[in-house]
Amino acid sequence: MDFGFKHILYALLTVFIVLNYGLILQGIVRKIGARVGRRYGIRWYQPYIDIIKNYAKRSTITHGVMFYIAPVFRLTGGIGLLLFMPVIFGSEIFSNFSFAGDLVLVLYFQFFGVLGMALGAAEGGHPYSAIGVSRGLSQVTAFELPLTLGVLAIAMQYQTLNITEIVAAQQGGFLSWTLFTNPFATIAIMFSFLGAMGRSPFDVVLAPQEIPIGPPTEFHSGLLGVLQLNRAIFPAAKLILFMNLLFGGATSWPELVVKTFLIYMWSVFVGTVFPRFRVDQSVRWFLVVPLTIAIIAIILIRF
Amino acid sequence: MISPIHIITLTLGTAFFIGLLKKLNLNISALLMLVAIAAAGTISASWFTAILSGAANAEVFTAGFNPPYSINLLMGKGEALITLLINLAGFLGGVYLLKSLKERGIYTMIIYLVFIMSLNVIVMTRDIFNLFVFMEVASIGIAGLVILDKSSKATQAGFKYLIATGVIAGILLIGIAFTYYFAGTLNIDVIQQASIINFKAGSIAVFLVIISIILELKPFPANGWGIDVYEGANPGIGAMISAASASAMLFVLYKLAVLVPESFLQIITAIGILTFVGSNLMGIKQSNANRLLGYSSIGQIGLLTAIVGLKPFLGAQFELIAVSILISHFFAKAGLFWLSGIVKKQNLKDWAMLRQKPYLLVLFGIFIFALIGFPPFPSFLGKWELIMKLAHSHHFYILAFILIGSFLEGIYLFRWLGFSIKMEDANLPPLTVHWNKIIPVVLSALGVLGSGIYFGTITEIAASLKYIPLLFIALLYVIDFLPVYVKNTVSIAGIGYYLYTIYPDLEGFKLIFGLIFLAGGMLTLVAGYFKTGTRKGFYPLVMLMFAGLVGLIEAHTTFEFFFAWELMTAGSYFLIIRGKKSMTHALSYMLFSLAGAYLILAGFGLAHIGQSSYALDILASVQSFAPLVFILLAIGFMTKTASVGLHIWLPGAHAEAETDVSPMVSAILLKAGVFGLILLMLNMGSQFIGSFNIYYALAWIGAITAVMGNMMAAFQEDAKRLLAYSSVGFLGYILFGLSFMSHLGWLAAVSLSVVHFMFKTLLFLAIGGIVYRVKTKEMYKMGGLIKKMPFTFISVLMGIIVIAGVPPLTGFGGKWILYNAVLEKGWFFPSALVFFAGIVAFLYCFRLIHTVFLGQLKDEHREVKEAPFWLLLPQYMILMVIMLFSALPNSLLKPIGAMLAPIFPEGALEWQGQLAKSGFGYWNGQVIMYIVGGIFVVVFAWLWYMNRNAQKVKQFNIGYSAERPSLPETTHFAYNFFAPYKKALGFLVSPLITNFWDSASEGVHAISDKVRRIYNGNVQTYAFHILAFIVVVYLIIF
Amino acid sequence: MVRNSFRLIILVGLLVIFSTLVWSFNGNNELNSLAQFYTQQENIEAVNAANLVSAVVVTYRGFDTLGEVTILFLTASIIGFFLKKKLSDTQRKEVRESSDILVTASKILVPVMILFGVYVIINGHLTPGGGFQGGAIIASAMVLALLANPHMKFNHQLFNVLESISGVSFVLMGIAGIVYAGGFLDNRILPGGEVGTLISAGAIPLIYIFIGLKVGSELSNIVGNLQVTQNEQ
Amino acid sequence: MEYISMITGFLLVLLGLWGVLTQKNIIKIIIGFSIFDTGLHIVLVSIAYLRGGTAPVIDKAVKVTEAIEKVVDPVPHALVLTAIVIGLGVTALMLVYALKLYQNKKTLEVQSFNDLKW
Amino acid sequence: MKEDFKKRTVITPEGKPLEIDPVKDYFSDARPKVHKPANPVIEKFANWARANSLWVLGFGTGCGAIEMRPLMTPRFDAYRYGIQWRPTPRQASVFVISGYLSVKTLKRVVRTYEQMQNPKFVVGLGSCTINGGMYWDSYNTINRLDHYLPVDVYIAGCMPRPESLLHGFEELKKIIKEGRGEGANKYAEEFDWYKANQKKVIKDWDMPDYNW
Repeated sequence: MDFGFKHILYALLTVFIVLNYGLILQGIVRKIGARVGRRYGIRWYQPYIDIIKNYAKRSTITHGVMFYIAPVFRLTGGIGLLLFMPVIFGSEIFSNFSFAGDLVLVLYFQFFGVLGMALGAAEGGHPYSAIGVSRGLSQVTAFELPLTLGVLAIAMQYQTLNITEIVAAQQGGFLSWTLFTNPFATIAIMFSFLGAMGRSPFDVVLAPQEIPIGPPTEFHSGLLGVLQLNRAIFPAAKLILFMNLLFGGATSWPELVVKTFLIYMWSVFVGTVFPRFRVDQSVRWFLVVPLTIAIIAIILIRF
Repeated sequence: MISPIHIITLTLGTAFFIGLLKKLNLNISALLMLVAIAAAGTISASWFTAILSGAANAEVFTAGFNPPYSINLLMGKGEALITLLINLAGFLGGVYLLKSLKERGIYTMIIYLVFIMSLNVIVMTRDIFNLFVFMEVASIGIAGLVILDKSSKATQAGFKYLIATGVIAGILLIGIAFTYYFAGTLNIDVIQQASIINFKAGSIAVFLVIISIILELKPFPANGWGIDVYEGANPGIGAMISAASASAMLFVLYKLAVLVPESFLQIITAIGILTFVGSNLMGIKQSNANRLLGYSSIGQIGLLTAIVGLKPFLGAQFELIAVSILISHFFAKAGLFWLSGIVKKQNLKDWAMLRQKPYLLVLFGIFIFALIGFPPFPSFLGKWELIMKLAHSHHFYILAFILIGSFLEGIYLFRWLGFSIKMEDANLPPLTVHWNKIIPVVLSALGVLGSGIYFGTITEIAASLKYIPLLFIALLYVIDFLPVYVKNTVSIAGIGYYLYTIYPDLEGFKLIFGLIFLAGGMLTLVAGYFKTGTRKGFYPLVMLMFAGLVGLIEAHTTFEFFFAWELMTAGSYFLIIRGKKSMTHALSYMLFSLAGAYLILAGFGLAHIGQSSYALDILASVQSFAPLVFILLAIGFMTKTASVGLHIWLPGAHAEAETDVSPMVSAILLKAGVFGLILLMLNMGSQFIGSFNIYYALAWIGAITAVMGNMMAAFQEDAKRLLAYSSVGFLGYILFGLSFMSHLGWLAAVSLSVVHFMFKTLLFLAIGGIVYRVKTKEMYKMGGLIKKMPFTFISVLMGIIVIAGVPPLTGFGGKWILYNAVLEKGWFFPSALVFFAGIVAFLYCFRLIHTVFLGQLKDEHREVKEAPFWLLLPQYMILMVIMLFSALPNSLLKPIGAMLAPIFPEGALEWQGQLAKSGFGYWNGQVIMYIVGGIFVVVFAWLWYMNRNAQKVKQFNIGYSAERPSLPETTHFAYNFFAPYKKALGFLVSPLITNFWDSASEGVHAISDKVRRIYNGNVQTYAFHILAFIVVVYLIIF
Repeated sequence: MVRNSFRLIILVGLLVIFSTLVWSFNGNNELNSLAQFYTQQENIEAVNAANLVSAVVVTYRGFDTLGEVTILFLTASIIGFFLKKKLSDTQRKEVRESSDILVTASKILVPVMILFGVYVIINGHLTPGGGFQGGAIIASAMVLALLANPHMKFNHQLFNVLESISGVSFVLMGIAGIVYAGGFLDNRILPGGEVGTLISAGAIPLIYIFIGLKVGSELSNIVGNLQVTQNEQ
Repeated sequence: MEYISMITGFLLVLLGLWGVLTQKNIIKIIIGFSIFDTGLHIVLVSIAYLRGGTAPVIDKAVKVTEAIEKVVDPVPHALVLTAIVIGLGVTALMLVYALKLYQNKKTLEVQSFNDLKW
Repeated sequence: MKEDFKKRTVITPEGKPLEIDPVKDYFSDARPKVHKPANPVIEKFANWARANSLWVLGFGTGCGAIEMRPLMTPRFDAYRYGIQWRPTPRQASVFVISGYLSVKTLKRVVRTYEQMQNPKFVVGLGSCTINGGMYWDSYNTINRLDHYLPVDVYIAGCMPRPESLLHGFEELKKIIKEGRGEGANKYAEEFDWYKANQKKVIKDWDMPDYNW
């Protein structure tokens, strides 16, 4: 597929939609969390206000070049992840740059932002940032293993690494979703998904009271604004990824909204019920429960 | 031509004659002595050259009657050579001992002369009783020479020697008497015809003769007396016993071997092997230099004894094998004993004194390498041929034992060498060297070098070797006094020119690895410009390693390959040991390399069974034991790729090496193992044991290596060690990829090899530059260096992005191909480990960059400067290549793919411009680069515009819970960075393998210590050993 | 006890080896070919030595004899070197005087013994005996003289010169054999004479004289050296 | 005759070796060695024996012509002569060594001379 | 702690001695700057956002902090007004001085305040921040907060109830929306005066003058 100017426009459109969706999702989820706690909760558009406020801050300090670049890395990672996936199945407009690479690219591109953020956070010189990064990376290595195995099982199942093809294979009724055709892989991946979303019980990385929100502790003003944009885009992109892999993708925006919302609710529910794990606990947990399930998935696929 | 008898008349006559001179003039007597020996040597030499050029053997009849009625002497090729050696040793030893002899008076010169004379006769005589007589002369001569120093120890040793040889001589006499009774003659040739071995008593008589000769060669375990002599005697005398006397006795054994049936020869072989292994085993525990040399001597003689026993199987190569090993032993052992006399200290650790005179160290190194059998020394050829022949004749146990024995020898010799190069020498006295002591050592070093090259030129198999690189090394050695920049330029030019000349011949893998080795070598050498001074001894060693590496590329035969392999090992050993605190690491590197080399040798040997050529492609048509050949060679190569279990040498060796050596030994040297594996797999294809695919095991090994390496790297505090473990891990990926035996697997492996070369050079140079500036390797002692070394930071940043395999940089390509390969192949569980390893790589990548560059700058580093320009230059050259490969991935992958296409036609990537397509997915590196770059630039520009007025603050301006940080040390979170991770998974990196090797080493030492207790120093025990040896061997034979 | 039983076992093992040899030893009913050659008439007459053992020792196996002589020479040298002390150290202790009987008898016997030794040497090629035996007898005479007179000091210088000269002469005669006769140590450089007469057997008597001189002086030297050391105790 | 001497010789050899192996005093060890040596010489001479033979000396009893039938083998005699001299040399040397050892340590116990070992 | 801020001499890797003045070397010595409001239209919009996104620093300086907790509970639920708590001063925009302020805490408060980004707002909670309240004659408590920091809103009471707090925040919002929340600029303009006041009460001044 050729790379044309229209792709940039399409990409901007996707980013715009997903950004708004992500922000609203964020607001709504927080609202839901509040309602569960019998609070009224924030206004659904509060994330917008927060971002605007942060950009409206007049002063900024900088700890150095990497500190400056880190949010850029982070946002690039988020947007890139989104753009390397077909967002809406069958839509040329919302397939964006998925012709540039396949599932492997997407899996690895997640780390682009993570690494950049870690670097910037560390440049701040704040020990809490470094502690947060240490925890974060440790946890990533743990949940990435069952995730990888699950993805391999899926790729093996569909004999392709092309996300579009994976989605295509799941068309034709919800029974042909990976969720039902390959339940073990789905379970393993969905467990890993919990880690990937970084919500409780795997939120020791941020631990606001212990290491004031960990890696981004020194970020503020516009820098924080960029990170907030990413916090809208990145989880949404991840949701889209998991939706594509496991739940048949989406052929239209409403379908996408419904599916991703429900997937997000999975992590919200777990996070609401379970308290926080220590890092070593979560590492062990990922390497015991989801990994075992992933291995079962592989065995089932292979034999 | 002068009759050989005059060797005897001259020496003996002179001996008698200088008795007349007595106190007249010691100088004249000494001169006469040397002249007589020199004359004798000249006679031997003239005969040797004459016989070599076709003259007939010379026979000397005494008393005017023909043999067998009178005693006759024979001067054949062997006799001429051995007498030449004896007289050479005699002359050099005479020069060496000149002072002692003069001090002790004329008697000692007489004894010395008579001793040399008797050895000549022993070699030449064809009459067994005459042999007995002159053996006694030699024994008594040694008994006299041992006490040259008149020390108490020497006296005890001499007494033991006398009793032992007395008993042996008695047994010999009984044997001779009955041989005479049964055969009716004393002449060896006639006895041979009399075939008395056809009945039991006759064979017992011959047995007694032979066993006595063997006992004179000090077989294990009946050799305590001999070792005590080596220890107690003046080293000059030790040299004579070890070099001259042993050569003579060996020749006697060879001479008499015609008398015995083949079953005897087998026993001789067994005894020889037992001696070789046994005495080398005991040598491990020795700390006394002379005694150690004694064990080593006895071991070598044991090997030669075994070779004599193996003569029927060695065929036409027997002479080459025996002579080359003998000559190596001869020169090296004599030289070592003489060196020992110069050093005067007996404790091995005190040999650090040698450093005071670097040329002595060079000599010492030459001797050690000659003994172990490194090229270009003669024993290398000998060992090669020996192993080949043994494999050919299916003597696998012997082959194994010889290799084990050689390895054991390597342990203590290289430890010793390490001591002398690296041991603390603070309290050692100054070393004084007299001309007469140094000349023989130098000459024997030249002798062993020269003979090695001579053997190389006359041997068919070695004729194709290229010596030009070696000459270049010699040139570098000559100009060693010049400053670094001159030598560096010469070296780079040399490599460049060589690459230019061989470039047209390179293709395929050879091209890729040739470029890694040579172009990579030039690149890392560029970094060498940052050094000042002369950097003595560095460049010849570097070139030695590169010569070996290029030899691997150019090799067409297994022999050439092994030759190059050993050169490379030798060069890299010295490079590694140049580092600080690298004594033990260099030793373990050497031992693993040695073991690996021996496995390779054995593998080549087995591969060669039933083949007539030595070409490398015989591996493709191995006749028998193919899986075994494969496993041996693979393990051999894996010692270099540092796969799990064989990796323990690597971290220390790489971490302690010098700044610009680390990339050489890590980024380049390890690829030699990869290249070996590729050659092996290319030629041998898939291998199965039963129905089990060996490659599956390799995949597991690769995967486990990757996880262990990366996990270990994540827990290191030492930056260079971290990089070293990262190499271990990365080589695990490569092995994993290779084990797939598919297009994609190999594509991944080869491209990862190239990439690994690039980023590891980059990182080692970068970290080296930092270490050079901050003088520590502990990462937690650094921090915040980004402000001081921004350029280094950028290269490390790029390096770790490549390691981590994060798109858009080129490291991702390898990962992507690996995924596709896995899906195609279906080995999921090892693959899972590999992917896990890939993620663990993030941990150490981040740690490396965070703890060094980010966080808090330390007090002492506030004025640190950027790394030297010459270290940065190669980094940025590599960086440019990395960016090129990242933006245009097919510039790297397409040629490799094309190269692999004929080997693995199926499953190749399909290229559409920069878009790669596999059966499963697709990847367009260029577009990714553009997209990511585009987004990045846009976001960056926006952010920069937004925050253009940002206030720059300093490192303690952080929101620190309303407090302010006090010290950078306590504010920089770096030590034990992944503590929670260690808590969770630390058990995976418990040093099981290190413990295994440690306990293996302790076990060997313990056995060594137990075994050597049999030598309790009591002469009666020794006599008992001798008699028991006879009885036991008798019982075995009859 | 355990150690000794091991030793016993090994010696029993040796006994087994030796008994096999003895078992197969049948004695000789006729000479083997080598001995027959030596005892053939023409060969006896070629060497012309009545004492066939001497013929073998000095002619056929002359080279062995050279080695033998060398051994003695070597031993003497080693002892000379080994026991050598600086002159200042050689302080003599009082030794007990020898008995009158010994002194008296030695005065008579020593010359007779030397004479006998010379006789044995000179007749080595005719009757049992020869250079070694004669030399040993002469040395015994020296021992006797020494016993009789512990203070006696040998003239080592003289012995050394004798030793060396006779050694060199032996070697030179051997070389002469190459030049003038069939080979090294061929004693036919002198006319053979007739079997059984004193002047016969070529150079054998001459060689025996050198050997005798050498052996005598060497053994005397050894004894003398030992005596010196003994006195130092 | 020859059997007796040969067996005697071998017994002496073993006896001598026993002495060498078991005696603690160096002088006794040397004596043992001498016995061993003597035994060897006897064995050597026994080999030469020709049944009914006489000494290999040409004199009135043995004519030149009949030497080949009458005399015993002269070779072992020559050999034994050499062996004796060698034995003498070795023994002398041993004694000198013993002397020196005694001077060094003032003892002749063989166990005390094991400074060199292992 | 104090010791660590004295000058010290270290040895560089090259072996040369190097004098370190931690206060100078490790802390930025740039004065706070005045950031003038931008274009009025944009500023109006920005002020609306600022007012509706009050990020309160989670720093309880005194006993009044206990009254802030109920704001997070379902009963009062300050979140619905856009009020949230942030753990780091870098990201917070509202600093609530909750009750009495001891001199020792003042040091931390000053430091924290200076680390917040412009625009930033200070809420004095309780009588103690106004006139010292029941601690008016304490030896180690300050009496008037606005001598040390520019206060935007005072909430009187001892203790003020959460309802009062909510009211106070509403007042603050009004102030911000009207563009009067320029405390940060005021602090920068009269920096010397504030600093002098601070130094007057903080006897052992052992930190840099400018806390970024």
